[in-house]
Amino acid sequence: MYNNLQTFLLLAALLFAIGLYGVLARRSLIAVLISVELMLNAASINFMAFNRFLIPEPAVGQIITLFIMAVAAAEAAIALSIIIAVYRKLKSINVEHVNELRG
Amino acid sequence: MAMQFSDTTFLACLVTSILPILSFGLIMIFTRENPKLSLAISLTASTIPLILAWGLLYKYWGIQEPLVYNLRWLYSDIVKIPFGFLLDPTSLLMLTIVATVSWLVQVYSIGYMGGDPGFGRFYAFLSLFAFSMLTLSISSGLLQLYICWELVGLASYLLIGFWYEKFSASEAGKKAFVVTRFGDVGFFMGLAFLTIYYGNLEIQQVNSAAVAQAMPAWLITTAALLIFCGVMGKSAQFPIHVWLPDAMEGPTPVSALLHSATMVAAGVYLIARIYPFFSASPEAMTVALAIGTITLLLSSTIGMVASDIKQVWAYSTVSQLGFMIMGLAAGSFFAGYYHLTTHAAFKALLFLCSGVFIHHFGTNDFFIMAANGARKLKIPMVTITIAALALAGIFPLAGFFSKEGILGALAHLDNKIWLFAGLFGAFLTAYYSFRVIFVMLFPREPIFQIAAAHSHAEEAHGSHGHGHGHEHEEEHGVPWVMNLPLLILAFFTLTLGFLQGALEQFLTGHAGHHEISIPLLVSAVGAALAGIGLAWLDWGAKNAKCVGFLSRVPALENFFIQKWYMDHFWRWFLNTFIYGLFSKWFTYNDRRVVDGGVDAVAFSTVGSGRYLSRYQTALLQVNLLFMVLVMAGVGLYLVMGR
Amino acid sequence: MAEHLTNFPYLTCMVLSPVIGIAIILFLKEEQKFLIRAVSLVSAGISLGFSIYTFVAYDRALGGLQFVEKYEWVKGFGISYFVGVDGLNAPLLLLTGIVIFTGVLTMWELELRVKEYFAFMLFLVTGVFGVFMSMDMFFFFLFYEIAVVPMYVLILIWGSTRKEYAAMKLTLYLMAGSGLIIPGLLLLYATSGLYTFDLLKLHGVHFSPWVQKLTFVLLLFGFGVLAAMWPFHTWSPVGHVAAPTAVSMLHAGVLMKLGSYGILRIPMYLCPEGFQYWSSLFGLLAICGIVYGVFVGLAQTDLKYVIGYSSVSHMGIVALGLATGTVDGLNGSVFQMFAHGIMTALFFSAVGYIYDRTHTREIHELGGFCKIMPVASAFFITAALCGAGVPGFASFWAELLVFIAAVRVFGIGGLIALASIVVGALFALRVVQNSFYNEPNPKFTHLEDVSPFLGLPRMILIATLILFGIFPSLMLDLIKTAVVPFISGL
Amino acid sequence: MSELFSLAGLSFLLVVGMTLGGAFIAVGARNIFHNVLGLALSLFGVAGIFLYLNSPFLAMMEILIYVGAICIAICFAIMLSEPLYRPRPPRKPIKLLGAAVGAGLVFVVFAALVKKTAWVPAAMRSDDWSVTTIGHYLLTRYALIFEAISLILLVAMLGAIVNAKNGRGREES
Amino acid sequence: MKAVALFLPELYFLLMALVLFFCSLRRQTEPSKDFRLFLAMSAGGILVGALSLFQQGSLFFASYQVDLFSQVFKLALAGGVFLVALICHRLPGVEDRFHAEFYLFLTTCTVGMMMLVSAVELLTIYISLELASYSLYILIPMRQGDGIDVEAGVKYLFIGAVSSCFMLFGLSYLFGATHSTYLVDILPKMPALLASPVGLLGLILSLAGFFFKLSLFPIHFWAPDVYQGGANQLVAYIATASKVAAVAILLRFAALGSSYGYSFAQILVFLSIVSMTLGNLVAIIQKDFKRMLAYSSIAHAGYILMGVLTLSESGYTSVIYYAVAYLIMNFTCFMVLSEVADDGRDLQIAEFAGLYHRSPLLALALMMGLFSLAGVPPSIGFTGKLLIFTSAMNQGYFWLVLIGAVNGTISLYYYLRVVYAAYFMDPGDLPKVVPSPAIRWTTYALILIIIGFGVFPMHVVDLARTAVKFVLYT
Repeated sequence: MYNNLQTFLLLAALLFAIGLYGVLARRSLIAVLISVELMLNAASINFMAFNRFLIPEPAVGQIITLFIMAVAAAEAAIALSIIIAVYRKLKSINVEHVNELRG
Repeated sequence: MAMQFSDTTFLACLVTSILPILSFGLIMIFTRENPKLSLAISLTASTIPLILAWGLLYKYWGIQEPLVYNLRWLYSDIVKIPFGFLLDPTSLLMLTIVATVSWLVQVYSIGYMGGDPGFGRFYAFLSLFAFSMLTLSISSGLLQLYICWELVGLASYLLIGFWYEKFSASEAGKKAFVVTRFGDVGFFMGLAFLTIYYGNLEIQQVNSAAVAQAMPAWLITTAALLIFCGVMGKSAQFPIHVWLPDAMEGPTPVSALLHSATMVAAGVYLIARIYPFFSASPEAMTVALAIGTITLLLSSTIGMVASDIKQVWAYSTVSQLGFMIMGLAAGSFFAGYYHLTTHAAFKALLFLCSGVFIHHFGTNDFFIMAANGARKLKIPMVTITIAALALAGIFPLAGFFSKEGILGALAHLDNKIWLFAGLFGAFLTAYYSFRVIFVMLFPREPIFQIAAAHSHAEEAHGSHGHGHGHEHEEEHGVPWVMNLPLLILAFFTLTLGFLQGALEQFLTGHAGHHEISIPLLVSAVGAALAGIGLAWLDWGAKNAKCVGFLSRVPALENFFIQKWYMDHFWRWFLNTFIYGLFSKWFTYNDRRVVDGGVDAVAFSTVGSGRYLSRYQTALLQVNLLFMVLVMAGVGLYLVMGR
Repeated sequence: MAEHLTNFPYLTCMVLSPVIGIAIILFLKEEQKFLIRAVSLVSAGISLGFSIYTFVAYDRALGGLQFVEKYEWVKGFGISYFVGVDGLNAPLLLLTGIVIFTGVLTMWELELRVKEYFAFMLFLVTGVFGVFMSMDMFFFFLFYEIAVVPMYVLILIWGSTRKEYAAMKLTLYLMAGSGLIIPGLLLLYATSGLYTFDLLKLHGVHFSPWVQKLTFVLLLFGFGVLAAMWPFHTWSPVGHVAAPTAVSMLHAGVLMKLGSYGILRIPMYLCPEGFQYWSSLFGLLAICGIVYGVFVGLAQTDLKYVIGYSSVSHMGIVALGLATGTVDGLNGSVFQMFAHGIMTALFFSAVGYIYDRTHTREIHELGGFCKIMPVASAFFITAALCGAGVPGFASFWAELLVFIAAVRVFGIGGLIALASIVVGALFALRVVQNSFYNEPNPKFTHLEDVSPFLGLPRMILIATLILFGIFPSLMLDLIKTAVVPFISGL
Repeated sequence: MSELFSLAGLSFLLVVGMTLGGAFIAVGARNIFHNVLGLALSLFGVAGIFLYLNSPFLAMMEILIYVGAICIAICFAIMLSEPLYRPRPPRKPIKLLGAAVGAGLVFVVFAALVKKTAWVPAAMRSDDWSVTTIGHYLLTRYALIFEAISLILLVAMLGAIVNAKNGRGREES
Repeated sequence: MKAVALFLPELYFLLMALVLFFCSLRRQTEPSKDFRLFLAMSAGGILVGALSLFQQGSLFFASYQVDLFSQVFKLALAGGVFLVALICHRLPGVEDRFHAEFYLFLTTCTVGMMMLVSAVELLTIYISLELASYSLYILIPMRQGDGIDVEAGVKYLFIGAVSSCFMLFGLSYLFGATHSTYLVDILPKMPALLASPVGLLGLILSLAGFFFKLSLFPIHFWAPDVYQGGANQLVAYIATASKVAAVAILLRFAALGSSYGYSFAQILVFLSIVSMTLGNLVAIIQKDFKRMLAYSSIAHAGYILMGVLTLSESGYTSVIYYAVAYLIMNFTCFMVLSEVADDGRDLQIAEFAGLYHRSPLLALALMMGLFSLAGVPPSIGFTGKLLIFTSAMNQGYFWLVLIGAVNGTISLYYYLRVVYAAYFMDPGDLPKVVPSPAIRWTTYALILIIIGFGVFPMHVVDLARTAVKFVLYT
């Protein structure tokens, strides 16, 4: 089972779906960010799985994953700073309270 | 083509045709404000054609082979319109008639229109008319004829509406133009059919082709009937005769020129012009005969009850035109055409005489004229009586011979009903014309009462028949420029009758050998005399009650006074169909349906924008969900579809 | 069609003259009104001169496309700058020259935002000239749009009566028409396999029937919008009413011809089978337009609306002539484009003068204007008579040819259209009677008549109408040189 | 099936369970701290999966970067922002349903894709899994990206500072 | 040294970022100094871009391709930055003390985009894209405002994050199916994937990231909010330069789908149609000028995609032309916007009232820009649009062209509303606008370019045509 590519791909898809659900459903901006991290991880798993089973050079997938992590870190930093800015301005981090722009 | 320009006959035709239009242009552009100069230009431009026309008539008296000259005017593909002249007896005679009458009218108008602010304009329009009518009479092709025909209509419109400040005048002009246009469209359709299915509109060739049966019969009948529509319009035949009586709103010389002698005769002339073609279709001839007859009777009856002198002559014109058409349709080319000729003389005379009275008394109502002493104007009174006698068909005046000719032609027909109708018409004609004459010549006591009543009514309406009453000229009597044309026309009225044989020789190429039908002669003269006698009993006799015999049947009299309700019919037709139904409905449709549809598209575009903007919610996650769903949809399509 | 190159760029000069005029005007100050007018007049005059020259110098015996200039433009897309004169566009170039020249003279008294006005007007004219002379579909369309868009500005600033609505409606409507034109043109371009916009080259291609049918109907409706073809005409009365005088002149006089010329030049030229397929629909719409225009015009009370609807009707005649697809019909149609252009320019310029003085265009509020301003009235009455199809004016010949062709091709339909000219006469005379005849309205009796200077442009127009009315061959022989090969190529 | 009950199999199940369970907690729990803990749990699971995918190095990095850095950062952010005692409005079932449908559809698409595709391994596969190679690649083939990522991180830091300062500065003024 | 020459524009902008970074470290704020520095350096950027226009080569182990295609876009980007720099002379939307940072992030974003247009390897593409995005994420909440800036920032961030997750997933599938991260290696393997959906789906998912940049349906939701919420100068940048980069990478990437023919194109056809229709329809009812332009950019994304999906030389050529055209005409509108909104506020369309009286030149520029966007000749927008339509028609997309053309009409409606406001509405007591000489000359230049390159497009088209040869491998 764990030698089967499809297991990992499905796992990643499931993780992605869970993350997506979080993004779509959660009200706290921080929870949304957490969900985004899950989705990024799902993508990492995908890359790693392909790397493990299909790819000629195994280093490539690892490096990609590594970079995704770094990007995720940067993204988290930026997102958190913006979330804090939101909180300071709107006194809330509920995404449903961020509702000025429409139409 | 260069050859043509060295040909004197051609040049004469060209000058005859072109000079008046040049005069029109010159006057309209430059000398409109200067009466004297305008008059000079216009008179020059009508005298030269007069001389040339008589010269041509003289030169080509007895001509056998027609002369044709053509210039290239507009040559498209099928449609080829040359500008050309066709000289044959038919056209030469018409040319002379037109040139003469229009010259006379121009001379007469010097007096009649003197002092009018639009004097220059008047002469310009007369010149335009002269151009169109002269060119019409010598046109070599039917399309050229049609064009002149339209221009005649235009000139008529302008001249009728000459006193445009007057509502009735402008209305009458519009009516004349539109109603004749109605017929002209038929004319044009006929020409279109001929163009398309025959291809050549040279009058000569159309005629000979019809005679030689080179055209299919259906085409001849269709085209002839359609062209006859034009004739009905221009020659004021039932049921579109209604414009002509109204056209009397124009100055009287105009009535004399256009609406009695020349323009309205154009229709009859057209039939004469393409007589071989016309007569190739028996159906068309029958229709023309019927319409001519109806017109004759209808308008004669109306003439019996009118009190406006110009109206009487107008209806008389209508009826005589019907009579001419009867003559032509009965198969006698000469009879119809000859009546046209004589009618031109005596009817122009009638109008010009009436014009003198109108000018003098400032009213159109002959009862008022009579009461004011019309008989004191000697020359006009004499000439008008001569003309009336001619109109009634009394020997030896011109009308007698021509009428006799037509009745003779009618007598040749199998169905005698046409003959009786013609005789009845002659009776009526004599009655109404002498009604006028007797009233004016021997005003009796009741006349003064009627006149008083009429003048009250006129004042109540606030209108004067003339609109330009020149009462101040009363002491001057009648100027000679007005008398001269009367005398000349009276001369023709007296003499034309004796030229019958010569004219017939000229026109038809063979001498008239009339076996004089005594019963016919007797009945014709008898009908005329009966009419005059009845008129004497009703109006002229010492103790006449001065009411028409018709008053015993008030319903009928009223029917005639209301002009057979034809005006009402057309007014109703216009209001109900043209304005009420089509115009209104189309306008509604335009605003609501067509434009509304366009606006609806625009509004729905904006509306859909408003609707779609609701998907751009302020909630991040709803937007994200939408986006994810679309992506998933695309994904599903790709995954499942393959 | 034979092409005859020229050694002097007459056409380019004709189209560039207004552009240079604009450039100069842009450097002038708003206050230098006289200079601005003079510059526009001169640049319009130069164009007029060139258009007269090409009209006169066109070698009728030689035929074909003359004064040709041709340069590669964007090679990769097969676009070239290709202009030329033949019998179809020579009259229209002349028309444009005359109308713009008289248009500038007509607006001589304008005081409001003079600089922009003349700049925009010259801009529009550039487009019109360009469309008429282009033999390359790309440039054709480019100029077409150039001609259409300034209308928005011109109506909005100098217009009257519901101008915002009218300007927006007109612009959007015409642009919607372009929305149909682009796919049509590009379909031809793409399916030809030549990847060229050159009309003459495309003419050599035999397009498959469905392409022809599709393209023809697209272009028919696309150009039909500008030609005020029924039922796409509703912008036209509204727009004419709102537009200032000279713009109405240009618009009804010239711009609407772009539509009908477009139909003639592109879809009919390139898609003969499409034309065969749709010609009865085309004819039907044209007949509807003719009949509809006169009846609706009969019910209008605003002078400009009346003229607007008469334009609908007269443009219907143009379309009818095209729809017949015969030499006579096309001759008449092109002739009618010219004649109607001049006539309607005269109409609008006469009405414009009266409106400027009285500030009303209600037929019933006017009255007796023949007494008050005889010259101005004479202009209007002349136009009205011309519109009623009286012989002696250029449009008579055109209508004659078109109707004969229409009766031949469409039978009853042609007869119906023909019959409607009775109503047309009623329609024209009704206006003349109500506004110009009868008793003068005392409110307006103090007004002055047209001065000789302002009368000049109108006189030019009348003179043109009469010149070609009396000598139609001057025009027709030229048109024929193009129409006869055109029809034989169908 | 036997492999499932081997040690490796059981521990794999454990890892997957951690991943998914953690993920469920991360998106499902109502307390934001539980979410963070769930995320950490899930990330540990992912690290385990990386182990199964032959990359202990990456597993380590995962724990270091994600669990070590990101989760802590999130905790700080939570503390800086919304107070936890604030009453939470009730959930909206429609929204949750929508989210579930969206996520579910995406999962269906991916799952179908995975199932339908014939995944073909490369013909020639190297078995060089050493960290050395990764390092080597990072400095050669991926040198540009290596630089770029540093720029990204710099930008992120600067940006975080600017945004944070921005907020405070405004509050003071 | 050759490598340095090839990498020159990026290096230059990196250097510029460094300088600006040091500026941001200064203790006292000197906004005007920052501005002048930024302006001068961005002007130098154009020079550098022009100098390296005809460089050609490959860097970093073939993951970085320098060719005419990329250099054209880099030049356009440098030009875009310079233009944006021009209107930063007043930057009221951002606090004075952050001006240096503002410029810094603009520069880093530009660096990211320059890398993006040259990147030919999946990871490089991803990282460059993120670099560009992150800089923008930060820039948006930097605006002084009443809360809509952070709202826009949050929305931008999360929509971007989700779309880049999708993109990453798509990239992973491509990676797995083709075993490579190099576009040149992936391309020949794409035909082998025809049987399974992975190639196509992977490609479409990967494109999601670029769609996001291009604000194409369905990833367009950020655009109106960000346009409205961001500082005017920043939005000018997002609307012009960032679009250009997205177009470049979209062209490069979409070429991968050429072996799929219509089955690939039909998805794009769908997106293109929906995008332009939706954008145009919703733009009609907008009252905020920037928001309207946002919807117009959604519509324009549809037009651009129309050229992309032809996957043909002429289509690509016209897209390049149109991208440059779009940069110029859209920038013209934003320039007028930022000049009129001198205190950095959002501008309602009604606030353009009487602009003709307040500043005739800007009114003219606005009209030219809007007409060009609407595709009215003689303008660069008209020519571009017509070229795109032509190439789409050449590939047989008749209905697409028809819908596009009808959309052009709809779009004219809302552009005309702005023109109407500027020219025909009463200015009331709105103040006069006096543009600085620099802006005046820029305006002249822009008008000249809009008309000049519209009427004489051949040089740009020829350049684009040559450039296209480097991306369209087929």
